[in-house]
Amino acid sequence: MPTFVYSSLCKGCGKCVDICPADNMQYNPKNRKGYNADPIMCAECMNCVKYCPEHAVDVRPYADFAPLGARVGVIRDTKKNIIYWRIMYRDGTVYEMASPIRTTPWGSAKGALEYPERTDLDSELLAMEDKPEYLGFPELQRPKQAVRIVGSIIKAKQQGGSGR
Amino acid sequence: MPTFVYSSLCKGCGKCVDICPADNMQYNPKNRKGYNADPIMCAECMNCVKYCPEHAVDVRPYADFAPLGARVGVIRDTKKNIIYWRIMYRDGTVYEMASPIRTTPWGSAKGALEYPERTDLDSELLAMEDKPEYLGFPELQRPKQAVRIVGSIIKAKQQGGSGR
Amino acid sequence: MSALHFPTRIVDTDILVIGGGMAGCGAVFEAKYWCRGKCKVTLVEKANTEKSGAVGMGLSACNLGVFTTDPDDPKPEDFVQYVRNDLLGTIREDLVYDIARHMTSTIKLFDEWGLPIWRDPKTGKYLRTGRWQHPIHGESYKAIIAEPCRKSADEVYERVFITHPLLDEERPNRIAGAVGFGVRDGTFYVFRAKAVIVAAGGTSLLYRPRSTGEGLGRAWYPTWANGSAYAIPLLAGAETVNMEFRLVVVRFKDAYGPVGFPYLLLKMRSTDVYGKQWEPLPDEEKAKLAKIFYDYAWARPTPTPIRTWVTIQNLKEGRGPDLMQTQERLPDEESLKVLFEDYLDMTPTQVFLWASQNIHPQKQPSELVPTEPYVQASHGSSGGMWASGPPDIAPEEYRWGPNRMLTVEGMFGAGDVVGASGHKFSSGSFTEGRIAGKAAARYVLAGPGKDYKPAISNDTIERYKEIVYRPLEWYHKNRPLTTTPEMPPGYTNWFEIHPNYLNWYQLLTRLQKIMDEYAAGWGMFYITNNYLLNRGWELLRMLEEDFRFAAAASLHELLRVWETYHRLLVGQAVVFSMMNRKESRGYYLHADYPYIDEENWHVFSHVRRDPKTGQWSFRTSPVIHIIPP
Amino acid sequence: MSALHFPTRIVDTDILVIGGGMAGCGAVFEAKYWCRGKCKVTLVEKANTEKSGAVGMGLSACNLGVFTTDPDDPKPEDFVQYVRNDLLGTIREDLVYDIARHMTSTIKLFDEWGLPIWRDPKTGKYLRTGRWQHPIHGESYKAIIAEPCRKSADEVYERVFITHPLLDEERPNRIAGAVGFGVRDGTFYVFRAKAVIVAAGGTSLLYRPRSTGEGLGRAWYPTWANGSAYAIPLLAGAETVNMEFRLVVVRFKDAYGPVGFPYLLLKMRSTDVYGKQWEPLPDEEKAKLAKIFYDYAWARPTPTPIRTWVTIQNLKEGRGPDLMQTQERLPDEESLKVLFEDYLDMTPTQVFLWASQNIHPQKQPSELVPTEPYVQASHGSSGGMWASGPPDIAPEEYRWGPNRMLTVEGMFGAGDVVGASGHKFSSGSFTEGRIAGKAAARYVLAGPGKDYKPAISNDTIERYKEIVYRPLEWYHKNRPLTTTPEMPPGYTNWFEIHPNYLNWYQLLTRLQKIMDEYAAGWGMFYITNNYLLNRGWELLRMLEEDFRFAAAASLHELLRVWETYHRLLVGQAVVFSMMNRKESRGYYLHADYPYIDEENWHVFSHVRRDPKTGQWSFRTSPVIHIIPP
Ligand SMILES: Cc1cc2c(cc1C)N(S(=O)(=O)O)[C@@H]1C(=O)NC(=O)N=C1N2C[C@H](O)[C@H](O)[C@H](O)COP(=O)(O)OP(=O)(O)OC[C@H]1O[C@@H](n2cnc3c(N)ncnc32)[C@H](O)[C@@H]1O
Ligand SMILES: Cc1cc2c(cc1C)N(S(=O)(=O)O)[C@@H]1C(=O)NC(=O)N=C1N2C[C@H](O)[C@H](O)[C@H](O)COP(=O)(O)OP(=O)(O)OC[C@H]1O[C@@H](n2cnc3c(N)ncnc32)[C@H](O)[C@@H]1O
Ligand SMILES: Nc1ncnc2c1ncn2[C@@H]1O[C@H](COP(=O)(O)O)[C@@H](O)[C@H]1O
Ligand SMILES: Nc1ncnc2c1ncn2[C@@H]1O[C@H](COP(=O)(O)O)[C@@H](O)[C@H]1O
Ligand SMILES: Nc1ncnc2c1ncn2[C@@H]1O[C@H](COP(=O)(O)O)[C@@H](O)[C@H]1O
Ligand code: SF4
Ligand code: SF4
Ligand code: SF4
Ligand code: SF4
Ligand code: NA
Repeated sequence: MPTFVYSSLCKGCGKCVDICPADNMQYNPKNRKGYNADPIMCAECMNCVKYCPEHAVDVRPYADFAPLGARVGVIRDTKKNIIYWRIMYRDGTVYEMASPIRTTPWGSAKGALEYPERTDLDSELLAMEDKPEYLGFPELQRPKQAVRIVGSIIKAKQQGGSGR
Repeated sequence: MPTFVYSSLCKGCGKCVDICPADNMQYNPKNRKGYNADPIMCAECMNCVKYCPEHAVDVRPYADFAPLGARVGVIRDTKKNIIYWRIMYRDGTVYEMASPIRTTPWGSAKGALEYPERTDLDSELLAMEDKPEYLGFPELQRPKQAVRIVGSIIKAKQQGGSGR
Repeated sequence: MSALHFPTRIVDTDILVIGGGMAGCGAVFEAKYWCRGKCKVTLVEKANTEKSGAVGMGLSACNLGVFTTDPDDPKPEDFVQYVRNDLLGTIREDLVYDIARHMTSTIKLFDEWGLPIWRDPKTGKYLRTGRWQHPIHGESYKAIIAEPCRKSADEVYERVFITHPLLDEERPNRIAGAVGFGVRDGTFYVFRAKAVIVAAGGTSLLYRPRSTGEGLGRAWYPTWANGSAYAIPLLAGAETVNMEFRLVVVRFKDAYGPVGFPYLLLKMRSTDVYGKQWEPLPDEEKAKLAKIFYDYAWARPTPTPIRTWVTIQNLKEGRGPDLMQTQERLPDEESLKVLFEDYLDMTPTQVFLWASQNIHPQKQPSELVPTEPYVQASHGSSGGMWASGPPDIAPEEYRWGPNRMLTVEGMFGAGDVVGASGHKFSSGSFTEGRIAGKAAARYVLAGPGKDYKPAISNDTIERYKEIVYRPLEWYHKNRPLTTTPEMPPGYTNWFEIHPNYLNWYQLLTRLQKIMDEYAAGWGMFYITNNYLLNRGWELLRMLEEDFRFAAAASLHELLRVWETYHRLLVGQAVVFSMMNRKESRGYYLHADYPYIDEENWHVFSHVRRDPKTGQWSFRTSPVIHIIPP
Repeated sequence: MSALHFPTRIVDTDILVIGGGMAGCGAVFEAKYWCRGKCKVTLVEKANTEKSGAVGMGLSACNLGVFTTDPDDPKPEDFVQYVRNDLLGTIREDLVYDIARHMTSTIKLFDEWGLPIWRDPKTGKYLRTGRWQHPIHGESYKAIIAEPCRKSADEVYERVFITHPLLDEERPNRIAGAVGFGVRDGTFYVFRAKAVIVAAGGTSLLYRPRSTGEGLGRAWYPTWANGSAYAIPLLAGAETVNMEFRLVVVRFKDAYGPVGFPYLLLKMRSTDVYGKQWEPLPDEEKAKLAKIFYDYAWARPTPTPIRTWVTIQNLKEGRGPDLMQTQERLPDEESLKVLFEDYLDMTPTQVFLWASQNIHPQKQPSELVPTEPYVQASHGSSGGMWASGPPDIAPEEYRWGPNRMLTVEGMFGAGDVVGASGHKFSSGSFTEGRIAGKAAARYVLAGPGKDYKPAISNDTIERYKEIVYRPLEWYHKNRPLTTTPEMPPGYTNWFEIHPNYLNWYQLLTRLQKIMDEYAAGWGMFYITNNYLLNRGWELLRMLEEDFRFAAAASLHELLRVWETYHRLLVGQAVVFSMMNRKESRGYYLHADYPYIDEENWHVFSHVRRDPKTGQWSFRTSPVIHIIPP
């Protein structure tokens, strides 16, 4: 579903341009509207559709394999943190779904400096891994019975007699 | 080599448009010049190149497999009835060739009505085939030992013993 | 832009020839030869007859030459035996024989008109590159043939594309004419005729091409071969024959230069990447292939489907690509130039590719590949339309009407149109056009067509007019809905995304992908099975439905939409035939029936689309051989 | 439009992170955690970090989850054994182990930040879809991860594309920074840094995709994954590992929806078209496969290359396509919606395709195909860059610098960049970013990077500026030569034919065709041989030369040109590796050496491009296993 923009709905805010990971969505200064300037690089990721405040962006599935006639509606509600989908089949069947997108308010995730400072720059422990519940183990894991086998592991297995 | 037109050379005569078997070459009324409007349907047949009186049309081989850098020159001389080619390799090697294109003057071929009329509408002989030198044989050929074999010819061969 | 803006022009004629290619030119010439002042012959051609059709870029040989009493020259029987083996048995020997026995007059006429046919300097006889072929300097082949054709026709309509046949409204299964539109000015044309000869060439770009991007056009058969040859008869309800037997030829990789000239004239050989020779095919390999192809594997020369099969297998098993060992047979610059000229006169891209990739054929080999499948009846394949045979030699079962009449009354075919009679090539197609031309003249002068008057209502004409221009109207009505910038005039927006329409390129890429993946294209290494064919059939149906939403921004795009629609019909006929032939005969492997089945399937397959309901049906009919084994 | 029009901006930093995807976000967070006020961390990202990279369209699982003391949870050893089998033996066990032992803290952080990870309602533990994976509601996965990353970075430059690394001019093989341009305003950026962490993701669209026309973008790995991950290190002279081991995954046909979720969570099975089950793979088939894959064929689960191989063979031999028997495991609408949601959160096209083709998964199966090859190091492949291992557990041979430093001094890698350590996926890539982030912080705070000052001359900066903008200048200089109509602003003329330049699309289609046909793409059913590889190598060289004539009409097209150039470099590394590995290990068959060769080729392959001469070289190094068999 490379995307396109309905002329009558677009207000030219540029949000679709801002979000598109592929740099496909562009702003046309002539008519002050967004448009998909590079549809063949569109991954149908739906970000421009989801981010457009005017619901002016829509998708039409890749014509090289998808017949016409299906319809997709999506609303990504960042207040309720739910995404709503409406899928209509070519044959008219409709499915509606809703899923959570996040468990915490937007903006609430902590940056590195908000986590307690540590001094063990020399250790192999990463941030928070001084705490066993973060590490998963009482201490940093290292191979319990380290070996050194150079080359084929299948051969080693056969020799060690621990084959399948 | 889908074709393109050099702006500085084209006089807008429309000959390329007239000859293109694919309807690719079009006339742009804005700048009164010819251009290839449908390069992906271009067969590199070279007709537009050959027919342009200004030598304004050129070719650049299909980029999906041909590296840049080769050059082609062609002149189709309908007075001398010779076609001249100049091929330059990407590595600079040059070949020049000339071949005849026709053994009679243009316009000289006779239409049907210029051939003697015949009355044997009922026969299987075509125009001029009343003459053995045109027919190739003294009379119209029919299978010498007609057979009637329904189905596999291999089986028939095996049964007839005339296999390989 | 409404259909009403375009004027309607009604043309009445006795004989309408659709397509002024090799067969069409032959048909016009011969029909007029017999019609004289008594019947009118009209040619309608989508391009410029001077350079239209498969010969539009020139050719380097008349691949079918003279048959004469001269002991050095072949006899029609020889040719039938060759074609029979080459096409794995299921051919119409009456049709093949018929062409051979009329070849000499065709070549003589070509010679007279000015085609530079190579001659033996000593004997003065036409040279041969193989058993059947005469080499030529063929850059202007088509232009030369067009000249007598144009002089012969009463009227010639060029740049007019026929979209639909017209059936008589009072007599079932009776052709009454055809409609189409002028590609330059949009005029709606209604041709009414007593006899219609369809000579509209073959089909390229039906399958996903190996080329990609801008190289889409690099097909062996030219881009403009769009399948009207079968679509027009199919829309009229005519029957096909062996449409599963699509053509897959070995060609130089990428540029798709043909291989007959190097093999036959220059006596080159090809090998796999390890240097093992595969063509000419060694006997021990023939013995192995005989397990799949039975006695056909032993035929000389090796049948084209088997030669192609070898190249496919080599590629598939990692020994490929086959390599044409050009350097072994190019001792001097003269011979190199002969090779170059061959391609410059026929497939210039081949030389451009060598030049672009710095490949010097006198020093190094060139790669070969099997092409994407084409549908055309004049080369090494047997798919096409089912035609009545010559009255004097055809078995009774093959004589339901005049020579080369299809299964629709008054509708004739020739050249790439007529199936189960391959290896006619350019010169044989011209000959077959002549055969059909004489048969049609006889039909309208002295046969059932004599007192016929086409019955076509104004309603019908208006309905077709609406249908034909709908893509233009649909486009202009819906275009402003989106913010996609408008293109410069006449330029296609290949990748426009619109909710309500599809352009021809989008429809075409869908068609090609379906055919490739479900109906044994190169992308599947020419394999299919029942599951794939059934699924492909469903997907083609949906594509057919989507044609309601076809859009055209210009008359040029309107041409492309209708060309693509014709290709779709050809695709449906191919898939429906493949679904029903329960063996593997042709250039593909049906995995559910992976062998030739001489016992049960040495038969013709026929499909038909009911023009009223659009339903497809299938039947088989017996192969009757008339030439001894 | 001249390079001089664009301003140059010089940015100095201690640590430069190139690419704000999963690994990049992890690197920024962790580096800053240790840097605090003492070193500066700068992120440069070509898109919008909120939705950039492979997770930009969302995901439905953290494919690598927690490792804990809980007996139900896996241990790092288990994971190494799994990855070792899955990638056919030649992996870096130190790197794989290292990721596993740090996974729990990553998942905990994700949870804290707000990622909806499914939990067992009874135990409260994270659910698993397989042995390693936790299902998530992942529509906003990337947006959630981007938040702490942005907060952590000292500076974030978005919509800036890095084109070239900068090497120190006084110290050989020492990274000094990178250059790139602002995609929105054209600013030329020069980053100078003590340490550079490359985290620029994987490579899609390197091979001809199965999709065509407007569907070009339908790759499994997203279109924007353009291979900078390898191109930037390669341009700096860093070594690769196992680049021949490209990734070919089984996906739903056309829409390319992944299969892990249906197999693992929904416990679906797949069959061929005759209903024979192939996944889970029956023992008798394993026994047959063991002839090619030895003991790897018996591993549980069946290694990804072998699962893919089965699908390839079924297709090749006419039993395909494999069919996911979805209808067997979708008893009610709820389960159907779980399936739909999985794809809507990750590959929406999958649902659109079902809807468009009227495929109801609760009633009928869906087709599977092997994809075109990708190059990326975080899934089931082992190709990538060669990185130094963790100081406490890596064998000495794998410790030439700090953890995750490549073979160029000061240049680190993480995620898709680092090879021979697959199956890290999104969460493992983040973890590896963190590992590299801490290592880089240590390097600039207390290691060899401490007193380093980049030496980059103004000449060099000006030279790169010219190089970077040349395609824009070249276009505008040459454009007026032809009559091709000018396009609306910002719109690409995909098929413009110009004698003096090629646009990115033309360069890309050439690259894809070469890779497909010569280096074992899907179009060759993943086969190649010495001949093909050598020829492909030559053709890539010519393509490289043609980049001199690359043209860009806009900054957007300039981005595409450079993305394509990076893909070319990846292609060269792949082909050079394939030319040199004399066995078949990975997702392809080298016909000259069609088996795994445990005796001679249980080794790593490395290629390197000399940054001065552009010459490529190859070497192997031993595989050292540290975890018992
Ligand atoms: C493309 C090509 C073809 C050949 C070859 C190489 C190449 C590169 N080689 S070698 O490789 O085999 O070696 C040959 C060779 O050297 N020698 C030879 O004799 N024949 C060769 N062919 C084959 C012959 O060309 C072929 O057999 C004949 O041309 C077939 O004749 P015909 O059946 O008449 O088809 P046509 O393409 O010539 O003419 C069709 C005409 O119909 C027009 N048309 C089509 N649809 C229409 C519509 N809807 N409305 C109006 N007009 C509508 C077309 O414009 C055209 O004029
Ligand atoms: C596309 C995709 C991916 C996955 C899946 C399904 C689909 C449809 N599936 S399942 O199918 O496997 O099941 C997964 C799943 O469910 N679970 C999972 O954990 N991982 C999955 N992946 C894999 C992961 O996504 C993958 O492993 C990681 O994302 C890899 O992380 P990293 O190595 O950081 O790559 P990235 O793509 O996230 O980020 C790269 C960044 O670099 C930027 N960039 C690139 N080049 C740059 C340049 N020159 N200059 C500046 N910036 C420049 C990019 O914009 C991006 O931000
Ligand atoms: N908007 C549409 N686009 C494409 N196909 C459609 C559309 N609506 C219906 N169809 C399909 O067209 C076929 C005929 O539908 P109808 O036009 O209703 O007779 C059915 O198979 C529908 O699935
Ligand atoms: N190797 C061959 N042996 C015999 N005939 C061939 C061979 N290759 C091509 N031909 C014939 O040469 C003509 C042109 O073939 P092509 O160039 O492949 O289209 C056709 O009649 C082919 O059947
Ligand atoms: N049939 C299977 N058996 C075991 N693991 C699988 C299977 N299919 C996919 N996976 C794993 O599931 C994850 C996602 O796979 P995929 O969806 O194919 O990208 C990866 O870890 C795969 O290795
Ligand atoms: S986000 Fe919506 S309203 Fe804003 S420019 Fe894009 S299409 Fe227009
Ligand atoms: S769907 Fe995604 S890739 Fe396509 S235009 Fe929208 S944001 Fe860009
Ligand atoms: S034939 Fe030549 S001069 Fe005439 S319009 Fe075409 S390009 Fe211009
Ligand atoms: S080369 Fe032939 S097909 Fe291409 S534009 Fe010119 S005349 Fe048309
Ligand atoms: Na394409």
